Amino acid sequence: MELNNLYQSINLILPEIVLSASLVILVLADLIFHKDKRLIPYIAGIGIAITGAFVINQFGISGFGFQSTSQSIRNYGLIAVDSFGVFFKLIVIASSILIIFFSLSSSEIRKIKDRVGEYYALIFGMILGMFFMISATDLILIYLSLELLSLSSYVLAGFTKLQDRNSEAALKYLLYGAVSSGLMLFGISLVYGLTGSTNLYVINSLIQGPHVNLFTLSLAIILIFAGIGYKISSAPFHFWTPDVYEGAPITITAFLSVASKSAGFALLIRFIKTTFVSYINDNGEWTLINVFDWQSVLIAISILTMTLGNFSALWQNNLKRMLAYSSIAHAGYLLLGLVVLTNQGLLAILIYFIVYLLMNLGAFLVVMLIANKINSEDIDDYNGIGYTSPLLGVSLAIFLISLTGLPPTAGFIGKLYLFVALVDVKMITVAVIALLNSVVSLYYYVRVLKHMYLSKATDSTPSIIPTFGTGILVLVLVIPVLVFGIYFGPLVNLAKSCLVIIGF
Amino acid sequence: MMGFPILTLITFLPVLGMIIILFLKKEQGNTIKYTTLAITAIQVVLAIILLTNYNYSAAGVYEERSFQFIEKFRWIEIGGISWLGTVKIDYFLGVDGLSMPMVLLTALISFIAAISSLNINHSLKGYFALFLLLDTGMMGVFVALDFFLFYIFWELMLLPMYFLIGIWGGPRKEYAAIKFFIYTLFGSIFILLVMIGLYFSATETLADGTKVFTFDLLQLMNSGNYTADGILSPLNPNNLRFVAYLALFVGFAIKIPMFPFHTWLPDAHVEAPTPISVILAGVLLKMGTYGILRISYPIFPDITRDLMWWIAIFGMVNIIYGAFVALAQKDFKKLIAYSSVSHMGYVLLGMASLTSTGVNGAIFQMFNHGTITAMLFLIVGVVYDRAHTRGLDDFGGLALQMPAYTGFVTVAFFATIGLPSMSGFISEALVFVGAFGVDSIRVITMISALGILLGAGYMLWTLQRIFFGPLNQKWATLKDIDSREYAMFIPLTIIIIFLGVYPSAMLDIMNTSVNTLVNFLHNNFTVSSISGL
Amino acid sequence: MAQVGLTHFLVVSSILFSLGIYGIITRKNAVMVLMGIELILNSANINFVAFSKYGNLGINGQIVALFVIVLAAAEAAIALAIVLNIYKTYANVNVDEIDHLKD
Amino acid sequence: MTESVLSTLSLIILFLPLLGFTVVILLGKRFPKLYLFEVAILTIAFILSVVVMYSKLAYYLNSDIISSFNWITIGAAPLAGVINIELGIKIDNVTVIMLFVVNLISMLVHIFSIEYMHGDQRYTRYFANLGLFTFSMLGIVLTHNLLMMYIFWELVGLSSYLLIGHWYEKKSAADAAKKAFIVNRIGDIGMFIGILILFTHYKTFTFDTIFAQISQGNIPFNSEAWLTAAGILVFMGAVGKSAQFPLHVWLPDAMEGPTPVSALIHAATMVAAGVYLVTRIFVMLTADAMLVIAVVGAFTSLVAATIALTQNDIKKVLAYSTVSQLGYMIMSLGVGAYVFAFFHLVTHAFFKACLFLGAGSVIHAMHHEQDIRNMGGLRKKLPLTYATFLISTIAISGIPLTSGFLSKDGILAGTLAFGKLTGHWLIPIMGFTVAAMTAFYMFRLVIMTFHGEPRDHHKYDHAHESPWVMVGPLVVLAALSIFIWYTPNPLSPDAGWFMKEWVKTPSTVVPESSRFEFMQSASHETEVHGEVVHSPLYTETMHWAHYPAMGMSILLAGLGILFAFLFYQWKKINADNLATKIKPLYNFSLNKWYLDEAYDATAISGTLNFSKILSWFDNKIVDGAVNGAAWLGRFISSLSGLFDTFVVDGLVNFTAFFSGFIGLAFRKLQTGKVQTYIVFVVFAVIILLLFFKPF
Repeated sequence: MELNNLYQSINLILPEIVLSASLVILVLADLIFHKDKRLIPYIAGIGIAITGAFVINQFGISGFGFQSTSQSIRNYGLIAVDSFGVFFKLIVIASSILIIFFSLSSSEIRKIKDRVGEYYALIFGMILGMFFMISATDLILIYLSLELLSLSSYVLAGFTKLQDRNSEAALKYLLYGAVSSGLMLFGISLVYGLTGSTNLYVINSLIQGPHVNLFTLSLAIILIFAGIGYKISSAPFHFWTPDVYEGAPITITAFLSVASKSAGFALLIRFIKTTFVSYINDNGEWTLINVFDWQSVLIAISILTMTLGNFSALWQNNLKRMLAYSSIAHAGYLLLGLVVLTNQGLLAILIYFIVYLLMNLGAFLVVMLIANKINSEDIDDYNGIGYTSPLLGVSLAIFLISLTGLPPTAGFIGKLYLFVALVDVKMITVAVIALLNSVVSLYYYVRVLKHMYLSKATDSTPSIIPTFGTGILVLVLVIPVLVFGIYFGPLVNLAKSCLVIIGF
Repeated sequence: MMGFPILTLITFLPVLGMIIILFLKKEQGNTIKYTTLAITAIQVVLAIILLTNYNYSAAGVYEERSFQFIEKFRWIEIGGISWLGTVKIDYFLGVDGLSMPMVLLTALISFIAAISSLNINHSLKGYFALFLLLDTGMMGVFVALDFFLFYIFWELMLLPMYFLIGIWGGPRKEYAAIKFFIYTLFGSIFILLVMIGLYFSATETLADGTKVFTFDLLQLMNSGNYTADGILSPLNPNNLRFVAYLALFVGFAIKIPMFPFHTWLPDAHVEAPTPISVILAGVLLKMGTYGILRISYPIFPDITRDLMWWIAIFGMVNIIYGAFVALAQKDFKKLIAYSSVSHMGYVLLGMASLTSTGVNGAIFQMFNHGTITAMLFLIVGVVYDRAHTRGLDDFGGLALQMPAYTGFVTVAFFATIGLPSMSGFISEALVFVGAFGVDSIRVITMISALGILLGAGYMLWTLQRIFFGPLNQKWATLKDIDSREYAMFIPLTIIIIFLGVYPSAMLDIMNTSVNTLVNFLHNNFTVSSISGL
Repeated sequence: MAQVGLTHFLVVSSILFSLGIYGIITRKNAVMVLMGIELILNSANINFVAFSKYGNLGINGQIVALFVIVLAAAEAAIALAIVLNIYKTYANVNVDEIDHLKD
Repeated sequence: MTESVLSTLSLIILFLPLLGFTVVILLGKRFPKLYLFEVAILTIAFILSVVVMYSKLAYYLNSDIISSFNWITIGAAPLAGVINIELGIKIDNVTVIMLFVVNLISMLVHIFSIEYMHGDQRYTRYFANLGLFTFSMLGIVLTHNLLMMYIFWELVGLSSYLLIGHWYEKKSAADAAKKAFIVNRIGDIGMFIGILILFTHYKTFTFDTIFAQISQGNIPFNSEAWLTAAGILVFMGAVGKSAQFPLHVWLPDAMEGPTPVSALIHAATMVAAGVYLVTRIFVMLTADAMLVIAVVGAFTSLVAATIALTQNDIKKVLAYSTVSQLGYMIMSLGVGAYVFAFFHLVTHAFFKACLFLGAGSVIHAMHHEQDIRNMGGLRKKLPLTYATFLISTIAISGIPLTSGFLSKDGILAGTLAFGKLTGHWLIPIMGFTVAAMTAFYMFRLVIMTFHGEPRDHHKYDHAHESPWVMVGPLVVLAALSIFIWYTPNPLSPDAGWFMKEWVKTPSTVVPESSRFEFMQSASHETEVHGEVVHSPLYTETMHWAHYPAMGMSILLAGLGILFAFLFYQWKKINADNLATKIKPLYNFSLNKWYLDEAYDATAISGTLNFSKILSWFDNKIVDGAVNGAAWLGRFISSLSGLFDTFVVDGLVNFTAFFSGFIGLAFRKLQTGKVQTYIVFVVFAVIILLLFFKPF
């Protein structure tokens, strides 16, 4: 390949390079200041900040990196940089920064301060994996980035080793993840066999041809979907989620539930759109290549996911676990945006992700702050906590309401756009099912409120006054949730500007 | 018309109060109470200012220029992309004859409820903050002219209500609260769906001539704005307007509450603290019927015309059924709750008639029921505060012990029965006159008239069981009402009697709009008016 | 004697795949489960190599296989570390006894 | 004095009592003397009403004075045309006479009460309520439209409720009050619907407008059936208020109220309102309607009379005689004898008020003893009361030289004529029977109360004549029961100014096809100075009927009196033996035809049970069904249970109701064994493949 191509490809992956660099720096720093590691988090923060700067810098740029010149007439590369990718990278960046702040105030992480260097290094590994997942357009890179992400998260899931449940979570996550990625890899190999290429664009053009063994192809697709489905924890590939979320340190749980989910969605969307969409008309409706009935699969999967998530969440007593199920349910809602196979659905997904980032991280943050004090996430320990610690109580209430999707919170806007997308393509039934689902979800969210406010506070109820920093952190998440509920113009505009997926 | 944004003020003033309260210390109980009182009082003053500047001859209903105190500016605008037109949502407030009475009612009832809240004794801060938030929600629903805005306000009341019942309520408060919550949410989901459906069915032409989808209620009332293929567009041969209407109607009917969706009401009332029952019965129930008048009727006149007979039937069922069930109650508050069910039936009946008299009566009945039932719940509150029981058979002879109280009770009860010279009579009479004038529902009306008898039955029976007969010595120590309670009862009594003697004071406010509305209902969305496009 | 063709490779790889799944599902010992995973990965590798050879697709396949092998190694390393950790806490590595996290 | 002055005066008369009520009810607690203010107000009102009556009859004999205003303006309503609801008053001869009667009796009762109610713990409240009642009654009298009629109709209902229940600490009193109001409501619903029919068609409530429309042949929904219906329905109001069968049951119970109240409301004025209402709508009554009214009236009077025969409570007897007399008036309206009906209304008002106040005086003297079996011989102790009571009794029995004779005789003649013209002979027969019974039970009352030997000596010895404030009114009323005020000729009222000048049968407006042919309409050129005489046939039939009726009524009344004396004075026949001989009949009468029991058994308990069933239905089915339309009911309940119980129980409940598997299955899936999860994954892949394989 020519150097200039390589050179401009380097330009395109500057954020990733920064990430890798800061990863190395972190490791070194870990070695250097092995006495006092107070600096490490700030280094990490700076690293992410710089990355963020480069990502923002990528706005408007679009192009392929690492185009293969060999025997291929088309020059599609391994990675694609486009506003869609940038959007998700920003989501990841935002959540990463928040996670770093979380970690600073998390007692779990404070307990392991001597290994904090590795902790952040691994987080950077995850971020790097996500970045590549988001922009990968080649099955191999997809697989590699997915593994990179997974491997780091396996370790992090069991990182603290404070309780037995940590290592158990790690093991489950590992085995489950390894198997799914194994299946995915096998699927990839089949695709490679059928088409002779691993590049999504090439595959797209090849499967439009007549002579493809559709059965093998769908098997391959389903296997690959198993891999992705496990990342976005959509039923029936979600089983690891509750156990791991409950077992992992809460910061990592939060990170998994937002960042890696978003990366997974970015991957899924890009995979489907670049590989299977043949044509997009002016109304933004996608026409699929007639090899695989994505729509029905997605409808089935999404309804199954949200129903299962909501109904299982109903009788959870551990808040972390309940939030795990609720995040499964939200994966279901998010899939609705893909079900409709229109740009409007895509728009809805993007909007929902911003909202989801805020409210889900917020919920986890409050749970964490409370757990710091009473180190339990059991709902019965929340009785009357709304009175003893008003700020946390009210904020958690707001986050949960937003997760339910009631106005005037951002959650409502997210749901609204999803339903708008559904109604627009006249999928009324699906919309109704989804709405009823959100009624069900109301129960377990409200149940928390009930414990916080309607049950009397006992003398054992702790009164938690957050430190100035954490207080700010909470507000940073609460205020947008409310503001976007009332004034969501900028939100939507941002999302609208990020719909471009290169290639069409 | 004053340029001053008075509607915004009257709507969001409580939020301001809420913020103030949130900054107050927990210990400053009285400050909190009197802040709330002041806020609601100012609201009343603002309402009166509205009334004094109100133009009685402006119709409103469907034409924007004849709405009053309009405040309209672009709230959310999202630049267009070819395949998804500009999304625009207006912040659009205004009042006409349909909403003006409700605004007055809301201000009044909130004020009364605030007075009655003065004896709330635990976790005041939260209570009054939520109280004021609720107030904003209610006021907003009545002044919003944009469906989206309307929906936001509609949902806004949900949570405060949930907590107000759930935290300050009676023994089975959790059950009642969650039940209220679920029912209302269930209803509002249908409203949401219809809202989205309408959004995609009608476009509004902006100043620059571009057509955009719209949530603007007034635009949705214009059959000319509908697109050819919108799922709720009358032009679309296989549209879903009928289904949508039913969905919307159920959404509102749950709030009314209309049989068979009424069962949340008794529980909610019995468990809620007195001031909240007052607001619940005084204002919240009206939102259902108001929603139907403001949204279902003018946006779906065609379906409305087809279904008026059914609405009348449901009205009748509400009246008779509610009355009968009330007759069997042993709990004072439950009895009042069911009497509300019965009396909201009159509103339905009046609306179903689609005649000026009927609709006038319906709206007037909404107002009167607001004041009268508020008074009834206050009455229950008074006796419950003192005796800590509501069992109808636990009392007897209270008239000897609490004469002044009994005086007010008599007024309220006879107002409920629909005694002439009290406001209730006029509205019920108008409802009957209107409904009776329509051939198709004349028989229904006659049957409904039984409600008058049953009403007298359970009310007088209650009066006798609690107040007459020999004094039950257990209550020989009860105090008669104090100044706070006088302050709640006297204004209501005056209003009830004043409107009974001089109903035009209220009827003239709504008359023009109602006539316009009825005209609109009969002449729009007809085959001709649509094919004429 | 018959020429060894693509089919044979595919048969082998699918047998390996199935064995891998079987091992993962049935084995109690975590290490054995990991081996099952290795089997799956290698079945995929065989596919890659076979396809690239018989499909005249250049060397892409082989390169992929190399990637995978490396990755498998890394995965194994992490996996064993975690298993060790498990052994420390539970004093055994029976996957079906490690089920404290559940509903 | 001009018409406007007249109407202003009458408005003042109307609102004076309201003023009295308001002032006394609000300030009564602080200033106990305020009852005097109330009495004063009534006196003024009375004087004014005399003035009004005089000037009306003197200057505007044949013209009606109407003044009205727009109350509610709907304006030009779509599809309905202009709707404006107006209130107003109409002053014609009937009105002013009623004004006089009401104010007079009301004033007398006020005065009487000063002594009678002395020392009552709610003394001022009592006078306030009297004021409220007078106001409402005057409203009925003055109104020129149906709506206002209905309004004041309800208001008298209210005031009667308050007055009957004046001693509400007595359960019986409270019950009676409730009963009165509710039973009246039944009639009122009919009246209301009747009014609705008329309004829906004519878009007005005003009598004259409606009648004018009808006379032009514009009848409701263009069907005479509806016209009849309207008439009968409005009449139902009268059935309730004037205690006609089958709604008469409230009146006897209403005697729980203070006796002066019974005199004012339940004898003289309010119960007469029903009759007054029928006179108001008389002109729009079709033949069928009139027949119904006649029958109802006649039957009522018979029923009541038979019951009165055996009652032993002095007030109960009077109550039933009132019902009976009201039946008379209604009947007489039914047979078209409009003038006599109104005439009897007036005369009856006076002597019945007198009787009640007399009874009050007796009860007062006997320290609230009401059972006539414990009285007797009181004429020595209470000479004046006795005298007045006797005069009124003679009057009600219809003995010549009394007002009662004149009016009653007229009514009987009317029924007789009616029988002859239409062949409905049953009505006159009932009428005459009642006449006899009336005489009998009234004299039974007199004899048992005043004659013979005292039965309860203790009470007797303490009895003494009441003071003048009480006796005065008696004397006035008794005096008014003499014929001379009404006509110079004691045998025929026709000569009297009352009949000749003041009150005249108005011309019916009902279409030819649906009215008795003897009823005349204005269209016929037989008008004599404004009055519309009946058709010649009717007039001569009346003349034919006059003397037979007179003779028979005198004869029957005489017989009645004779038997009364035989039974109770001279003890020639032993009443008790007779009673035991005809035990069933006796009990039937004594127990008021078992009507109350019947109602309790059917209507009342029926309603209550039905309501109980419905409320059960509401709790179990509706709540259950709507909530549980999709398991929601149990869902909510068990959720709220779930919240409070530990998760295990909650889980049990949950899986129990949650249509089995969903919850259960989901839970079972999450085994915690990673290998199981992987199995699921593999299966998921296979299933997906099977479902979505492209062929």
